[in-house]
Amino acid sequence: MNEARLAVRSLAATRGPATLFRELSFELAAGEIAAVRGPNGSGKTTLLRCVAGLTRPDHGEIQRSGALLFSGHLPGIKDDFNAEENLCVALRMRGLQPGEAAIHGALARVGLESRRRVPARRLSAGQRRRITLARLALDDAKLWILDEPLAALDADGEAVLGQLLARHLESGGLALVATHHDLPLARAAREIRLQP
Amino acid sequence: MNEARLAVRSLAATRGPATLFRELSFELAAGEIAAVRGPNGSGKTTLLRCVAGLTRPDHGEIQRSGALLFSGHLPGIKDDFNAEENLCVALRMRGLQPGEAAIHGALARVGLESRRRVPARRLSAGQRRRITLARLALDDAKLWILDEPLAALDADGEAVLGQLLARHLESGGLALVATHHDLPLARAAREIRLQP
Amino acid sequence: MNFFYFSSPSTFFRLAGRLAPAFFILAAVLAAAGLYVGLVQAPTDAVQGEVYRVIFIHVPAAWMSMFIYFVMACYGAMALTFNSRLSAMMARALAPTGAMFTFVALWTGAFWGRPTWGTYWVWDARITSELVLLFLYLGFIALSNAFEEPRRGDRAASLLSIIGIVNLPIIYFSVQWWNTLHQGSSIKLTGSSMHVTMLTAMLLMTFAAWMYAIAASLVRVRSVILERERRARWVRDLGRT
Amino acid sequence: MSGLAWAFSRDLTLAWRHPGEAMLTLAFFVLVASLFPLGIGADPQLLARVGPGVIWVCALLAAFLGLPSLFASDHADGTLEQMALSADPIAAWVSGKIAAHWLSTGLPLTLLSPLLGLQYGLPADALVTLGAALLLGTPVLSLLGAACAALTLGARGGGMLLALLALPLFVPVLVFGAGAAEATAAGLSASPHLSLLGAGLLVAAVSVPFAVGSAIRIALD
Amino acid sequence: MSGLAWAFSRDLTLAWRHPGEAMLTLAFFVLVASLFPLGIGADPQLLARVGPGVIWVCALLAAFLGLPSLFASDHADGTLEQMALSADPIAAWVSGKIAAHWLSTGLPLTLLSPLLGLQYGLPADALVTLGAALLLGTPVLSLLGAACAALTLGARGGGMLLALLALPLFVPVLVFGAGAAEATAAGLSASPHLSLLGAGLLVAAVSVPFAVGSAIRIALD
Ligand code: HEM
Ligand SMILES: Nc1ncnc2c1ncn2[C@@H]1O[C@H](COP(=O)(O)OP(=O)(O)OP(=O)(O)O)[C@@H](O)[C@H]1O
Ligand SMILES: Nc1ncnc2c1ncn2[C@@H]1O[C@H](COP(=O)(O)OP(=O)(O)OP(=O)(O)O)[C@@H](O)[C@H]1O
Ligand SMILES: [Mg+2]
Ligand SMILES: [Mg+2]
Repeated sequence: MNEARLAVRSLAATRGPATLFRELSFELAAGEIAAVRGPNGSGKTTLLRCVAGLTRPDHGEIQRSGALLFSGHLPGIKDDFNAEENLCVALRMRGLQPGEAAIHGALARVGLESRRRVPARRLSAGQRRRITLARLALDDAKLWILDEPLAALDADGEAVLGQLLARHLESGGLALVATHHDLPLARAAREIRLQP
Repeated sequence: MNEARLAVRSLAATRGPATLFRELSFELAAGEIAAVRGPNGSGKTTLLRCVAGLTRPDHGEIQRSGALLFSGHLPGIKDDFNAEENLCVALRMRGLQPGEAAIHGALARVGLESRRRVPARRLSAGQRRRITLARLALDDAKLWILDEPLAALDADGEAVLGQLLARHLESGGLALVATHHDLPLARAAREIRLQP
Repeated sequence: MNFFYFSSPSTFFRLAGRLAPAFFILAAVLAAAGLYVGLVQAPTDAVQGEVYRVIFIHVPAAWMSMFIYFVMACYGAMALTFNSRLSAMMARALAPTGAMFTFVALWTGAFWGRPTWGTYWVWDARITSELVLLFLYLGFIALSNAFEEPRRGDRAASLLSIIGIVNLPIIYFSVQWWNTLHQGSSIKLTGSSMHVTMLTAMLLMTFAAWMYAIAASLVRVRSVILERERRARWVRDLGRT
Repeated sequence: MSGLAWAFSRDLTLAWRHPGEAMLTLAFFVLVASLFPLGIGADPQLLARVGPGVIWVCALLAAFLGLPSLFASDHADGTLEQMALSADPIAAWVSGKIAAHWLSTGLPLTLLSPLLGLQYGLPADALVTLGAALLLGTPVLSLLGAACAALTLGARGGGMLLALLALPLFVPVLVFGAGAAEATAAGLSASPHLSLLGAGLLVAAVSVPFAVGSAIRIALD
Repeated sequence: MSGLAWAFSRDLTLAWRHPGEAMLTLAFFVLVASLFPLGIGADPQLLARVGPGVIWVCALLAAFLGLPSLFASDHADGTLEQMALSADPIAAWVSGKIAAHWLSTGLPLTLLSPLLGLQYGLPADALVTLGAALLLGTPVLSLLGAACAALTLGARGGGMLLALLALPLFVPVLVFGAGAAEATAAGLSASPHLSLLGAGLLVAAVSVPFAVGSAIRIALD
């Protein structure tokens, strides 16, 4: 089987008059996690979107193998759907069709079982984030790209994210995470620093 | 002069089948700050919106004196306006009309001076938040109600918020803040705990 | 010679600077000749009298309005397929000239319609579709300027110009598909129903309009290039020398 | 009244973020009006008869077009909360928003209508009636439309009922507007229709902002 | 093809959550179509003549009304990013979205048109032509409209820019659709017009999803 990996070579991105980063290179092998760090506006989101293939970099090369899961600042949650439906739709977009039990289990795991049927517009900020966590629990993509996954989560939510990340890495997954806070992981993550 | 104060008496709120809180009472005098804490979905946002008068509680009484500034999960920033315009509009809504120099100064203080003219849709998540910080710097409301003001901010942004809060309290202001993180303040804040 | 030599903006900028005056002069000469033949030499029309002479502006403008759109769409297609910046800039530079000719065709047509049809405006298929062409041009211009990133505007507008090309056959064939007030083609490849001097004048005016269109878009593309590349080294060097 | 002023200028700035955008409204109006002759043929007599109807339809459309974005985007990005907390009474800034909406949709359309009427070959007196009726009728459309938009904000899912509720509100404006044109065409005075429209405008201008205000409060709850 | 399926079912479910929007389109269609007899008098011959044209223009406008929301909300809340990253080719799920849009605006409108045609006193053969032409034409409207909606995502002009782009592109459809009705009325065969519409539909269905796809990629960049 082909192992998942990510290689970024001499990437550069410009926004308006400013160069956000240039000559950025790094590599991730199976089971590795990298934390992208830097002050506000330093280009973390831009880097993640480049790696995901949403934005075209000005220069450089990105090699990915394996499926990809991207979770950005905008959670992509429809106010009119409830948690279950939002989760189903997100997974179907990735080509997955988990059974009812699996969906139920994932929502229970992130603490949303009692709010499964509440339309997302009525959920609290953290509960909306937890739908994204449930998605992580069910998706089998090898490369996770997460932009501030800790936003709006309480301590319990952070712990759940930590468990999910640990399991993902153990099973040979890769993760690229932009964050201002410490990741809830036992082992230290590689750091990619962006200067303002 | 009338001193600003906030008194909440036996407040209760129900959402769907669940009672979020009940018999909640507290009081804040000039110069005091209270941190509302609790896990995701415990009702922090609901409490803040009740106090601000946006949501009607099921029961209880709220006494406020003085003007009020509310900053919620949704920042109320228009993608088509740039930072300056967004700030101006937000202040005009509150009946304030600061001069150009004041606006400029506030944006410089939160580190947005070089991005004053960039439309908000192009700003990073943290830079959008900082527009709200600039608003705090210019508003003279006595009661601040802030819902997760630390979201998306880096260490430097947190420090700026801390200074703004400290100055506000010194000048006799009140603040009610919902947060999952520690407030960047020297002195400890009163805590209001919500059970899930 | 390398075919792509002139597709670098800096080289093309200089080339366009040298070519534009030549085309302007050519356009002026042709227009002067055309106007002389059309206004002085051509005979007075038996039915319409002097007013028919509007035709020497009306028809060239109407032809150019369609032709320029076609050329613009070709540039758009090139911009999308080869990702060449210069083609997108050319499409952008052509649009205002095309819109101008469309407007002139509409205006002179309306001006002409008053004495001949007794009204400024009829909702005839050709006239209406010419109006629609004007809106396509305006849409192109509006869309290409509607984004902060000029590149996005380029790509979006190029795509639009390609989609909009379906309107051209409709304008052109409208006189055949519907019986309308507007007259059909009188110039055919095999023999023409028109007086020779009239035909000469019309062709001269058409070529004048064509040359003018080339010259105007060269001038405009220069300013587009300058604005777009203002941070490039060669533009800053221009300012210094 | 300051609430009216800031909401008005803000919405106007937003609407006309780009100088060319003022022209787009007019372009849109002309476009829609030129669709009809394409569809029903170019017989001038026929066109003169349907002209006022077509122009009224365009007015309705222009009023509809801006509605979804009138409150929805402010609701989605939290601006509505900030507005609701502002020191000014809610009816004041709601009026400002509605006025801006009318100024960027209804007014340009009213101003352009004589020109379009000319193209449809309407006689001079019909043109005057049409302009007057539009001047009175389009603000009513904006007001009623705003009320519907605010109500749809609050009632999620039940929008169907509200759309059906809104229709009876729109029809009278159209009926009196078209009636004024018809009366002129028949050589009668249009003033009864116009004064009815005017009365409608007064009533709507005074009462609708309050209705919209409470609808918004419900939506935010 | 699975991309087509999920996007289709998702959008249809969402549309069903808010039947108000689809109803608004339909209501608008019926309202405008029934306003005309009010505006131009009840002369049956006149009505039969303008009927198909009016119905076509209403179809055009109704198809246009739903366009701004086709991609905008998915763009604002990040769903479009997720879709763009899905394993299915972008043209597939775009087709699904467009199909759902047609099903919730174009189809009801087509189904309703014979009823309206009856109100206008159209003869049976004209009704059949009208229905057939709408069945072929409304999908083309949805397709072209989707392309314009994707092109204007994130653009400053908003709905008006969209109108300026989409309505001119709609004109050919209108011309052939109304032409079919006219041919039938004149006792000629409508099939040349209908086959032109059909050809247009084929070409649009094959090419437009790719154009929309690249427009969306441009918008996300
Ligand atoms: C606003 C009104 C009008 C518009 C938009 C318009 C548009 C056009 C267009 C697009 C063409 C070129 C198409 C082609 O060559 O096949 C054309 C050609 C022509 N137009 Fe008009 N026209 C208008 C009014 C008139 C009027 C009032 C007259 C005279 C009674 C007129 C007479 C002609 C003639 C003679 C030609 C040349 C046809 C030929 O020889 O091919 N047009 N017009
Ligand atoms: N047109 C423009 N002109 C000037 N600057 C721009 C323009 N467009 C984008 N930018 C800048 O590009 C940067 C984008 O940063 P990005 O969103 O990647 O930051 P980030 O590291 O994710 O920040 P945060 O921690 O706040 O999320 C911002 O600094 C923004 O101001
Ligand atoms: N119709 C409903 N049915 C059931 N529960 C509901 C309903 N509407 C709201 N709720 C619940 O009410 C609570 C609202 O909580 P609120 O937004 O105040 O939480 P919070 O403390 O701010 O959380 P967070 O930390 O995630 O921001 C949520 O738990 C939500 O699920
Ligand atoms: Mg970011
Ligand atoms: Mg909250």
